[in-house]
Amino acid sequence: MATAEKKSHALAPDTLKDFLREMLLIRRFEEMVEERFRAGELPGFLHVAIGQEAVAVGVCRALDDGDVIASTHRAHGHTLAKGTHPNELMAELYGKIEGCSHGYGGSMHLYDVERGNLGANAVVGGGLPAIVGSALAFKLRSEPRVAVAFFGDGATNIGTFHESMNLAQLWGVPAVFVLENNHYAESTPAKQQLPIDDLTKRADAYGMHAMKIDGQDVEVVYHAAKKALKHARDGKGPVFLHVETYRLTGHYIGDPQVYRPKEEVRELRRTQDPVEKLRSALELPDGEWEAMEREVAEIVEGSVEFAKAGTDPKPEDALKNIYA
Amino acid sequence: MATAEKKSHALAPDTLKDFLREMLLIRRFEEMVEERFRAGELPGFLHVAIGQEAVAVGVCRALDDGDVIASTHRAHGHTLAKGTHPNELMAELYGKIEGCSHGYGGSMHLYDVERGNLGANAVVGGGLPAIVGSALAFKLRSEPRVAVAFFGDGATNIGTFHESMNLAQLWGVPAVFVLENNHYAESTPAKQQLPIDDLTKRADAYGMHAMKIDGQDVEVVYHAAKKALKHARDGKGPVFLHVETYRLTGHYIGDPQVYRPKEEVRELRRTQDPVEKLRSALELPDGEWEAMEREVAEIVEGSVEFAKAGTDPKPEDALKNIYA
Amino acid sequence: MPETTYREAVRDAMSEAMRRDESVFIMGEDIAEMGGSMGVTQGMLDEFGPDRVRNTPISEMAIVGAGIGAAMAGMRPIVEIMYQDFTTLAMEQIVNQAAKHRYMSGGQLKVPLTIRTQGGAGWSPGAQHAQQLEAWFVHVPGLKVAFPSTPEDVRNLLYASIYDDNPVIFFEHRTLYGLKGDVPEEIEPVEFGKARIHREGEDVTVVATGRLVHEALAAAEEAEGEGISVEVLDPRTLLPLDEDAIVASVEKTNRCVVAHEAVVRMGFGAEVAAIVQERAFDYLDAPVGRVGAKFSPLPFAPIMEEYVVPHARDVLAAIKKTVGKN
Amino acid sequence: MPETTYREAVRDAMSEAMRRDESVFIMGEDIAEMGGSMGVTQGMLDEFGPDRVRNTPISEMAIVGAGIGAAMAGMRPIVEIMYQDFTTLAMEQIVNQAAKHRYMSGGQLKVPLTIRTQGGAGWSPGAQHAQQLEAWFVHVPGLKVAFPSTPEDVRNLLYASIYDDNPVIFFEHRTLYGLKGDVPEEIEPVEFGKARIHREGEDVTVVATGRLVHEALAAAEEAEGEGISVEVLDPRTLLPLDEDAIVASVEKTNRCVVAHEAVVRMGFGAEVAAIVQERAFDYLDAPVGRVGAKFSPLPFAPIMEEYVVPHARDVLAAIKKTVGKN
Ligand SMILES: Cc1ncc(C[n+]2csc(CCOP(=O)(O)OP(=O)(O)O)c2C)c(N)n1
Ligand SMILES: Cc1ncc(C[n+]2csc(CCOP(=O)(O)OP(=O)(O)O)c2C)c(N)n1
Ligand SMILES: [Mg+2]
Ligand SMILES: [Mg+2]
Repeated sequence: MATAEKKSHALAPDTLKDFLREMLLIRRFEEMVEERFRAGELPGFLHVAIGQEAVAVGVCRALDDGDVIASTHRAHGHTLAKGTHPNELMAELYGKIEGCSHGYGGSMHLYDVERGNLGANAVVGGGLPAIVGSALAFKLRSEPRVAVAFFGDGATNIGTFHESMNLAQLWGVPAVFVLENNHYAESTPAKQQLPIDDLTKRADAYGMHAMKIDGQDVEVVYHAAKKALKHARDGKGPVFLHVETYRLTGHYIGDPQVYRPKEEVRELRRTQDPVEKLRSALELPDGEWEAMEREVAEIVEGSVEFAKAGTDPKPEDALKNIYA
Repeated sequence: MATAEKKSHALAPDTLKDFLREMLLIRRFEEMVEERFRAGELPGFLHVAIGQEAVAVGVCRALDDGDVIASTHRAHGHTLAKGTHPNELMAELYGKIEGCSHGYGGSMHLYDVERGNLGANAVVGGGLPAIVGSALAFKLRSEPRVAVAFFGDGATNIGTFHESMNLAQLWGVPAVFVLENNHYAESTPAKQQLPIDDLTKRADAYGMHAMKIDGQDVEVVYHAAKKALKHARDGKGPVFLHVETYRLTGHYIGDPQVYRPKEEVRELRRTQDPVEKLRSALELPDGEWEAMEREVAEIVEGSVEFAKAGTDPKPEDALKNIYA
Repeated sequence: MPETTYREAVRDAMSEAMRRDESVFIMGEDIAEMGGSMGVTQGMLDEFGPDRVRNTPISEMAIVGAGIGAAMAGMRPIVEIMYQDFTTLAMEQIVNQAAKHRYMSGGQLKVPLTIRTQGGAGWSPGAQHAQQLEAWFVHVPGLKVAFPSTPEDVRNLLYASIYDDNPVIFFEHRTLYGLKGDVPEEIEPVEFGKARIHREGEDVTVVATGRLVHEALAAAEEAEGEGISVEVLDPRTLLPLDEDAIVASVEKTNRCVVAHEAVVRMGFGAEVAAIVQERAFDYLDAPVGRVGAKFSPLPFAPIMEEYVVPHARDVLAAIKKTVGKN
Repeated sequence: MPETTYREAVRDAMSEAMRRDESVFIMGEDIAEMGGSMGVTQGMLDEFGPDRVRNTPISEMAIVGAGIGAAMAGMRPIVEIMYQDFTTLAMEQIVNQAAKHRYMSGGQLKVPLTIRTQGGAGWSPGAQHAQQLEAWFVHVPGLKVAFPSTPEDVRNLLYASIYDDNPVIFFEHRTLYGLKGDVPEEIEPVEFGKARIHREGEDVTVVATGRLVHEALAAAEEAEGEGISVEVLDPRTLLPLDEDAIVASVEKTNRCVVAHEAVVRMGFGAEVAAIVQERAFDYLDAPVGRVGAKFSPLPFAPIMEEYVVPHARDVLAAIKKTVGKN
């Protein structure tokens, strides 16, 4: 299905180049984050989504203005793809007032409300119920908006997932549940946490419309997301979008990954890198690629400079923003 | 399937009479509880399971010694069917030390650990995770025992249900999940709380073996429960036993049932009374029926006398049994 | 509406807000046709329809969370948790989400959500249907906590909660639903953090919440007969707390008792005692006395339940002990 | 094992119990191959195998509940909740189930379950990964609450918890895992409800828990230099609480400060202050001072986080204020 779909709605090469550029930006941004973290410059607890860039870009590019998202602990990609400037994201990771959460959030709590990012969540499954509620608000007010939740395979085991899916379907709210199935929850592989092979079945328990797609192909993700969003926006109820993807790094920055063979990661890097896949599909001439790399590198380096030059909060600022 | 099963394994008439007697006992016991509550003799918050007797008896008679159950707020039937003497149950409802929870529990917290009743639970879904844990203990110790959870259709919407089903299947523990689907959660009918028509599908989300049966026919329930228990006991994993049943009364004693037409209840009483069904299936001569009624009435009245003559706890007893 | 019950007052505050604007709606288990397990929402389905008076599945996490999401999207939802004991299921959403979104976003979001719940013993439901857990929420920055004890206060405070831009946990006491009292014609939203002095007195201040306000008033009446003049103060909101009013009262009376139905250990009274001993140390002529439930889950048998939860006589005993007449 | 870390001490207590009998096992997220998110269970999978060192799905309610069920069926399970913040998801099971089964059954059941969790700020994870919520559990009859601060105590108390027939919530502090200390060769289970006096002093008693024990000791050292003699007492278990030891110490020093990392408002210090002012009223020369986190969720930026959570200097300031030298 996915391939047929892709062929019949092929995106213009320029659009795909734009997607590639965005994916590359996310990749290089996160690599920089890893580097800066290892250099001891970044505080806190960081998780990169290297390998999952096509999901963030494919889904977020399919959104309309006014649509909202909720993200997870692995939030940099979603945040950038939803339109937050790399400067603001990097500034947040450096704990600066210019950051997208003004230094209050950090990597696991990225917000950009103006751009429809209602927040990343460090509690697995914690953001799902709110997405149902935002979608309900859109429905009650007859606004043509959709609320989108990102979450992982591990999150499908938690009660909040169940209650949220059930409620969304019962009330027919315009929500899309994007499962980024990267086959691991921290160190725990599918077979130690999931009694079924195909997580698409989880949607059946609620009678929710489900789609299962290859998340390493951004075009496939984009088309599927468009369809899912249309379904939701047209009042046909929520959609469960099961995206198969891969985490090409550790769970968190610094994870020695003792729980999986080095070979697995090497093989995945070789076969499942969404950036490389798109680059070779596009048959991008070396020159263009290098230009893209340079452009992206400049943005990423710029974001580090921006962040470092940012304003530290005053200690007492901690006592602001507790109440409205 | 259910009917074929029933025919080929027909139970001896004496066994069925014994089931009928037990069901009638539960019925008359609960009617007495209603009466005594209305007379102002019983404290607390009470829910009867009138109409659901065949589930309690069919399942509990299928259990082996050593199997355990967890019950719900609607617990009298399960408790009696699991072997607690009516005297001890009634004494509990009167708040006496002779009660099956020694006056500490009440109608929603009936325990009889010696007889394998690990407790009724006033929190919807609250008892499910423990059943997984007890079953895990049996499995770890290689004991041929099964842990059984009763719960309602409303409970399938709560996170604990999801997590428990998932964990049970993942670990392949010897548990049976008995869904008593009486089509209401308090006042809330299926269509206001469930996005799917057939709750059997909920088991698919975990790949759990499921069976769906008529809960108003005790023979069907018994055979299905035997099968489910064997499956679990044989190490083939947990079973989801979806039992269709009906609540012929209000949610709680005193419920005016403003949310459903009187006609619905009348019709259900006429067509879905499991006691009447079994009585007519057995073609019990009037004399035998009346004798059974007398026998049961004596036990029930005896239980009230026993309870009233029971010992009140001392106020300070409240501070016992908090810690082991 | 001159005389009204606590129950009607709750309903009236919600209905008024729902009439006033479309952003207010209510969700909860069995609140529609049945009118809620306490009858609080009776009739509201007829007036406002099923979109705004929404029956929900039994999904405490999701309904609180849906309230959060709707609130972040510009609504002013009211979520009913049928029994306070079941807030245990929604703690993650209340504590990690509702209370923190504004903060974690650096002020970008607000969560104008009201979570109503009720509880209270005295009817022998056993250990899982009558706990008083309000103290937990006072420990959570980002939440507001209300616990009104009269029809007038419950109406005004609930209305204020609905229009507060922060998440409010709103505690109602089961045994007060039938309580009658005069309420003004118009709703007058009360400011959070303003105590009410129910009775003035000279010898001892009783800080009481919920049902214990009424037990304290009864105890004060009796104490009066024995020559002890008791001031009864109801903070009405526990977070924010009107510390100044409490301290001012104790500076006048030089003695203090704090009374609630919850278990004494780590109950709200601990916080009041800690504040009073700190801020009114030089004024105190006796230790702050604490009245509350004995350290036990709630037993079923009425005889035991009666023993565990506090009554007017316990407040009276604490008053006498504090003024040295025990 | 003369010198060992807090982390190794935790592991050793579990391993010893698991060697001793088959009824002890551990469940939690990522505790097997990965050895737990804090490395506490490293190596245990190899020794005990996957049946007894069980990785679980992300299902906090079900894993605590499964622990309860296994405990009721005769096992002594240890359940790890990766971060204390996620106990919010399991509150129903902990509070309504684990704490109450024995009581509701009138003594028929026991629930010998140990729930280990950890938390603590100082590493900027933001608002949902470093809360200190121990106070909530002290309000729940039927639970026991432990919060050890040294390698020796954590080892002995954890062992005692595993063999306690009641549900124990066992708090470890993240920043202490690397702390080294001498531990006796043999595990000596400590009785719950016995405080440890870490340092004797004459002028003021500091009651401290978790990380703040060490901050208090540092503050005491400094105070010493300024001529103030500080007694530092760690209750080690918050429920039951060694009230007598606290009161005896305050009767000697006549002054008290209580210090924890949790938010001050409604924190454990409130209970200690309430007890001390009640039981040692006539001995107190100054109000009981409270040290803890400022009233705020935990911010991300290190500068702000550092400001919110308490340090030795805050304990010192409270000490000086209490002895009147500020
Ligand atoms: C409720 C909860 N439990 C545990 C954790 C710790 N934790 C953080 S991420 C994670 C794994 C999540 O797996 P998945 O949902 O598949 O997302 P992924 O990390 O693969 O993107 C866990 C267990 C948490 N954050 N929240
Ligand atoms: C977690 C929780 N939420 C709400 C309630 C209040 N309540 C008691 S019974 C009930 C309905 C249960 O429905 P179902 O599971 O179908 O069981 P039934 O009453 O039909 O036997 C509700 C909502 C509760 N006890 N626990
Ligand atoms: Mg994953
Ligand atoms: Mg039902």
